[in-house]
Amino acid sequence: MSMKNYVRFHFMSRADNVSLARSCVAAFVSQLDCTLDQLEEIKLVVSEAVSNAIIHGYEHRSTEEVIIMVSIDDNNELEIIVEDHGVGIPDIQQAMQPTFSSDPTRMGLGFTFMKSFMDEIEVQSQPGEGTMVILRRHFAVNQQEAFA
Amino acid sequence: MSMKNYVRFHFMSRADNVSLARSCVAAFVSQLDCTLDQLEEIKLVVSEAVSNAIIHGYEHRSTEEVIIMVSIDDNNELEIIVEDHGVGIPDIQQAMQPTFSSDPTRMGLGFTFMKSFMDEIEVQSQPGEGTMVILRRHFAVNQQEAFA
Amino acid sequence: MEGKNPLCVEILSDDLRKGDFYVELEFKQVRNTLIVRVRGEIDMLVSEKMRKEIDKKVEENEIANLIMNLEKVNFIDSSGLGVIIGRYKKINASGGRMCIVGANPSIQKILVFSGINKLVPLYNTEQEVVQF
Amino acid sequence: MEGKNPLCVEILSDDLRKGDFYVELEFKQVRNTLIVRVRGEIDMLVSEKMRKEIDKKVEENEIANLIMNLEKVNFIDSSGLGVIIGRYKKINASGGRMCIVGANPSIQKILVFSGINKLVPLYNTEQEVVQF
Ligand SMILES: Nc1ncnc2c1ncn2[C@@H]1O[C@H](COP(=O)(O)OP(=O)(O)O)[C@@H](O)[C@H]1O
Ligand SMILES: Nc1ncnc2c1ncn2[C@@H]1O[C@H](COP(=O)(O)OP(=O)(O)O)[C@@H](O)[C@H]1O
Repeated sequence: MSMKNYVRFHFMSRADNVSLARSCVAAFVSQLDCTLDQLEEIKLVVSEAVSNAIIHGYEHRSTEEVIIMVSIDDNNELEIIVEDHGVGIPDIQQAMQPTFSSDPTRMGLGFTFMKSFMDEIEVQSQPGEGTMVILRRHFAVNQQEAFA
Repeated sequence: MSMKNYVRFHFMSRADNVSLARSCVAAFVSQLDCTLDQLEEIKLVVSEAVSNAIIHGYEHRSTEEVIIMVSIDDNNELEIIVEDHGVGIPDIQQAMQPTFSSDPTRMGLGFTFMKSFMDEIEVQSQPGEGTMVILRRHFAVNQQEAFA
Repeated sequence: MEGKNPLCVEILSDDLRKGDFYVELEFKQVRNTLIVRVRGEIDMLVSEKMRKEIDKKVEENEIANLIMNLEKVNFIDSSGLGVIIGRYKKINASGGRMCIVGANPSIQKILVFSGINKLVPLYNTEQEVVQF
Repeated sequence: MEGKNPLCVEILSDDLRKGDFYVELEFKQVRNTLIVRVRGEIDMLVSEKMRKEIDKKVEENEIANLIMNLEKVNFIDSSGLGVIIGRYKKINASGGRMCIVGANPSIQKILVFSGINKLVPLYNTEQEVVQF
């Protein structure tokens, strides 16, 4: 299927840009005829992936860059790619296990939310190079009214 | 002054991305303590510059890319750069004159709005290479309450 | 422009749906006056479709006067102003009158800034227009 | 957790302002119960500050029980859930009780999904808590 629309965002890795990332992706995704519930789920997923990039990838350094690429194809397939050039993940299998976290103060639920609210998740990572989280979800065509 | 925060957006040059561009820039700018009126003015300015890139720069071709770079420095100076790699502007002076338009169906008010609602405007353009519109506006620090 | 007790001859409605146009038009005809109630944001995405829809209704229904109700419009840029000026020129050329009602303060600012209010008077409500 | 006619001993208020934290906390103490009314979005930006603010109030005022009012919260992610679980662990360890009130359906979904509701019961209103 060919790409219908896309937008790429480059954010500074600042904590106050996480909510900005959520809003911007949600604004793009609302081009699809999706429900408010679905939009909330997308926001959560983006929040988790972007927080991970800042917290784990960049270890809270706020002057690095988080890249988000969002696209929709002709088949209403949404793809969200969140990319950082941070420390990378040494063991992806382990990282994706529910409640696993390398940080004792955190819940280890980020990847679990991403898996649950998206149809597909793919993680590419190289220690020292960075991480790319690819998330996909299919939306039905014309599933609801515009000004509902 | 050093840069406090920035975001760079790469949009497809589709008409339905103009409102997306407005919303995303407004979401970023709302990090500044600005009024709703000021936010409306920023939206208008972004709408004009992005519309110009799509209509004039890319002559309505919807698969090209419009780049928006928005940044805030420590001094609450907002800079918005809207860039296209389209046809370019042969005569910038003439283009910026109020009511001048190369398209008889249009008003020729885009640059006038940009000049009026921003403190500074700078246009760089090369025929055949593209156009870059640089807009700046200063915001006072802490001029209003958060949850007003 | 219309009588005290406006007699509603025809109600036409048109949805330019989100994901398509982000604007909604509702048409109401009172004798030879067309009321266009617009809802949404008027920018380059919707201006061309709006122009076509309004012109079609004007021609099909032998409309002389046009009232644009912008009460539910929360954004307009120069593409949107182009639609208004274009409609004004057509209506004016054939001897009709046109006005805008219900524009919120930030839309009004743009209308005044561009000088459109000198050609197309602004009113607060559709009721108010009866007296002009 | 508190009597029928809640006696308000102290009202403390704290604004974590937009541009800073995007969240607002309002504290109300009724005997040894602290009510925290949260307004905004709970994500990594605010979770650390929230944790500190709440823990400070709990220690300073010899609080046993904690009611988190999420009525005005429109977003929470796993960073926010971490604040709740962390407060629960502390309160629980010292023999107190904790509950959440007023979470909207989409927040409730996240709380149930993560299993937090099994540790920290959910109520609709602060009034309802009186009976538990
Ligand atoms: N972008 C990233 N860069 C480096 N490590 C990451 C990244 N994303 C996730 N991780 C690793 O995967 C673990 C699990 O992530 P997650 O499920 O989101 O839980 P949490 O963020 O609560 O730790 C993290 O603790 C971290 O070790
Ligand atoms: N990005 C651009 N690429 C090429 N030409 C442009 C661009 N932006 C503006 N122009 C030229 O400048 C003229 C004036 O622009 P503007 O004041 O926005 O009015 P309008 O868009 O109504 O024509 C346009 O008609 C066009 O010829």
